Amino acid sequence: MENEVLQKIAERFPSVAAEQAVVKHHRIYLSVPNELLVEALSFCYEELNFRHLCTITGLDNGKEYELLYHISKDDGLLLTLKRTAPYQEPVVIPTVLSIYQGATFYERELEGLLGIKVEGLPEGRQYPLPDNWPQGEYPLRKSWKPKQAGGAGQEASV
Amino acid sequence: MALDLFYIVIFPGFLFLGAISLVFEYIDRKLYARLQNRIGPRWYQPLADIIKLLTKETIIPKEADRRFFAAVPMVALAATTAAFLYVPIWSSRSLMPFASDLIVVLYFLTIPTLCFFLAGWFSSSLFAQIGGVRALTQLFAYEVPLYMALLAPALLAGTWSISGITAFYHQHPIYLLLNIPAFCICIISAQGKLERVPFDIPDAETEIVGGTFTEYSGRLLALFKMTLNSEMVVVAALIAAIFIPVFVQSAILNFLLFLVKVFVIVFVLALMRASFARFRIDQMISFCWKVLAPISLAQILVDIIVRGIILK
Amino acid sequence: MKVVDKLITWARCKSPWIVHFNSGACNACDIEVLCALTPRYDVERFGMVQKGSPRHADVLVCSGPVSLQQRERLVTVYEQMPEPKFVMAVGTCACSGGVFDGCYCIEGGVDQAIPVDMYVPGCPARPEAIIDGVVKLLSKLEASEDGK
Amino acid sequence: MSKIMVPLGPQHPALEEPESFNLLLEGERVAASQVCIGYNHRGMEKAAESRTYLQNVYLLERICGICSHSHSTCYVQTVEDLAGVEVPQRALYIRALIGELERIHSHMLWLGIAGHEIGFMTLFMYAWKDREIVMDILEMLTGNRINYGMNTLGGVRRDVTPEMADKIREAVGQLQERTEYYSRVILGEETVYLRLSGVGKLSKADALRFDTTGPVLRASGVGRDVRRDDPNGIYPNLDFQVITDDHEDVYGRTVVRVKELLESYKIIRQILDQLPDGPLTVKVPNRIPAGECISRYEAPRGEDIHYTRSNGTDKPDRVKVRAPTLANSAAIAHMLDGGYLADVPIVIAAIDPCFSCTDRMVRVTDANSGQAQSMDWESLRRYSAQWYRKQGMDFSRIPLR
Repeated sequence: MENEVLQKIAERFPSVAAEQAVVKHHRIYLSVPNELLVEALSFCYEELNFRHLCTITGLDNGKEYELLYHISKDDGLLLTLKRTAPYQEPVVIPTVLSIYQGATFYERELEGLLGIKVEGLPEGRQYPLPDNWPQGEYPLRKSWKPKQAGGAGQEASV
Repeated sequence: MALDLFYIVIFPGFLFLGAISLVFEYIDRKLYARLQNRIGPRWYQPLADIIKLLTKETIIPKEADRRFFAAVPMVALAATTAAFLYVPIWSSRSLMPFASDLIVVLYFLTIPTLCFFLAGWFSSSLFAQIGGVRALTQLFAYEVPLYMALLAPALLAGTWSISGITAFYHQHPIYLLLNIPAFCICIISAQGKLERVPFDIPDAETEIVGGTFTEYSGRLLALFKMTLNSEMVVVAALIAAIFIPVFVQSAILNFLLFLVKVFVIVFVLALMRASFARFRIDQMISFCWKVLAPISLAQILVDIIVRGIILK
Repeated sequence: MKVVDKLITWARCKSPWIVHFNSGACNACDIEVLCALTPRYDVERFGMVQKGSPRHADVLVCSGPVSLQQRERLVTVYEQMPEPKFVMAVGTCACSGGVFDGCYCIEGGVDQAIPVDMYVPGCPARPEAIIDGVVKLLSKLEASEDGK
Repeated sequence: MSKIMVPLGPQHPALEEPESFNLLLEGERVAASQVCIGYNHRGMEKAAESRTYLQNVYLLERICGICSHSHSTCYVQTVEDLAGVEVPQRALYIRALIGELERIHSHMLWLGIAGHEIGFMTLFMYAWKDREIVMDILEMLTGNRINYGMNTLGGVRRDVTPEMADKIREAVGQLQERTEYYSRVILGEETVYLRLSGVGKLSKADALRFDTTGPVLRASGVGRDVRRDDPNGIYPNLDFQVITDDHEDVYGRTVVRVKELLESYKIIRQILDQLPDGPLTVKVPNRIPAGECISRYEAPRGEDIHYTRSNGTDKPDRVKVRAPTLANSAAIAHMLDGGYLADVPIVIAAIDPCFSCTDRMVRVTDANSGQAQSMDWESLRRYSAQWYRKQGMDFSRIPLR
């Protein structure tokens, strides 16, 4: 099941390094070239029936940002498509709202916590940080260190 | 003069009404708790609540109209107490009967509701204002059948005086049977009226009608709480006086009878919440709007006809 | 006047109305506070009633650590309450920040924002503990009024 | 009537789940609504990066007090997978047992809250009274009523003795009886049906489009359940049904939850019958090899997702949590549009937004004057109850045994 899906993606997108994918039971972790990501998601949605976007994970691995789109289909297969974004202000990625309409909050979270600008995301309140949060502070970046006084900021003694 | 003062302040006026309304609040809350499988409050709970509220700080919001904000609860309580003076307690005559006291009592009973509306209005908080308007709207839905049902027996008796009505039915007890529909309507719409004074959530009177009282605290809140409790007693006493005019010679026995009658009505009101089960939505809607009001109208018609033909 | 003072203290002890505020808790303590109202615990036996408006309440029951976003609201609610008023911190997080200590959006315990009269630890505090907390708070009040 | 802007919220607990709503009202109807979430953001994902894997079990358990076991299970699954350890069968069974008990406690709680929101206080009291049966069982098994601390890396911390199993069977019997009673009284009661049906409509297509999950999705006729589709632990060994309903509204969500309670009782009986012997834990190394893992778990509110990235040290590089309510939040605005203000509390409550029972403040702003006023949740609920009472709907008249 897992290999079948991987093969179909490889056939459709020859530039995807399908052999480097990590495959486990019901799980596929696959890196996709940055420019192909939206197209690949669209292909998975339309052709491979990955109709459910579980979530989008954004992370800072110390060298660059990684964006992981976790999509699933009804037989339990969970496909993770990865793209990267370099440390280069401003960091801009396209939205996937045209494919997965439930993505609003996941993309807004990327904007709020990692400072990645999502192009095409409708205007809205920042999420999930407080209203009085200072501009340009993105807590999930590895370079960010908490500097709040009182409770927050100090490393827990545990 | 001194006697009048005694009547107004102590018995059957302010103090007595206050005390008895606390007792009935306790009965109501306890019954409600028992219906919910809980133990419920202790007997002195309403008294402790009132004393505590009276000694708490009273905050008047900056935006509120100070004078009216403070005056409204007093007017409400005064109106309820005044209404009580015209309800018979220890004999078939009330303290100060006069020709049209039934009308006056009904008017007095409308004042608290107007006060709730004004309380919301003078709080100058948008939501309290909306809540006030809704209180007023809702009130009319229940009070129209309630008032019509209370006026029907008066029409039959041919007098607007409570004492007169009582005396009439004392002489012609058979006609009481004629008024049974009106009695039922009264109980149902009084339940509606008192439910709006949230009857269903034991001590949530303070949050009445979506925040009318939200801004009230301390003494002023205590006054409103007393108003709500007293209103229940006055309405029950009024219904008892008009529909169950059973009086004996002894004043003390009459007084005990009064307590029993009010207790029975409060008990029925409380119990009905639990046992009026089979009301489905459509039945309820028809009942409130299509059945209740026409029946009370019909009752009035019947009473007029009976009055015109038989009692001529 | 001694009798009147005694009466007032008695009334205050017998009728603690609570208002519940969640300043960033995980839900557990909130459920347990609510649980105290339900048939098994039934705090109405002791005259405790939950109120929606802080204007009506005597005891502010706080649960959870104070998050940056909620701090201002917590202070407003506290200021809206009429005197005499008391604050109870329910749960370990409300007492000290607990497991959330060190999170960037957390200020710390409730006492970082408003004065606290009674701490009820536990994760979550059991309904029995919450009831006991209120009772202890009231006996504290009674003792201080008597000593006055 | 002029349009009024009613911002609703924001006070709400749980890591991902505090919400507030801006409602544009036209008279009694909601013309437009906007969901704002993120109020009680505590920064747990960042905090998790500075704690060890074992410490994180207890931190993440406190994401939400109602579905704490779901979050900790979901997290330990990722770590166990990364460490490559095989968790003993007995531990998996006990995990599933606690998970199902938690589902019962959560659905019971929801039933009470739903009663509260529609002005049916007696139901609230009854449901919470029966919920105490589950709480006692959970306390007996784990030592705590909520935030059980049952999971640890590589297994569970406490055993289930045969005497406990007997008590659980007995309690499940009682609960089943009560649930069947509720299902008769509530689902059979026409007032409840009329009050809840057609409210918060979410068609099947919309439910899929907005990526909803859990009972919300299943009440729109989509049988998606992680326990069956992507089972973890011992769920493949169990026989149970995925409950769906075609009402597509709040009534459907109630039906799904009540029926899921009955399925949970079935599952618990099977778990107790099948419970194998064996150890409770295996050793998990402090340092987890580098890698990544995503895990899913069917929490009472829907699909819970945890993603863990390890870098070879004793602390994770990134922990990502997607709580079920976040997935359902996007659909709320759609469900509210066109409905009545009086229905707003029950529609929001119907997604079971990790409901803390605190009052959430509501700000009412007059669009013309810009005047703002606070309105708390209780007031709105009360308003709603009265609005319906005016329509002749009063639940306080329904007697419960």
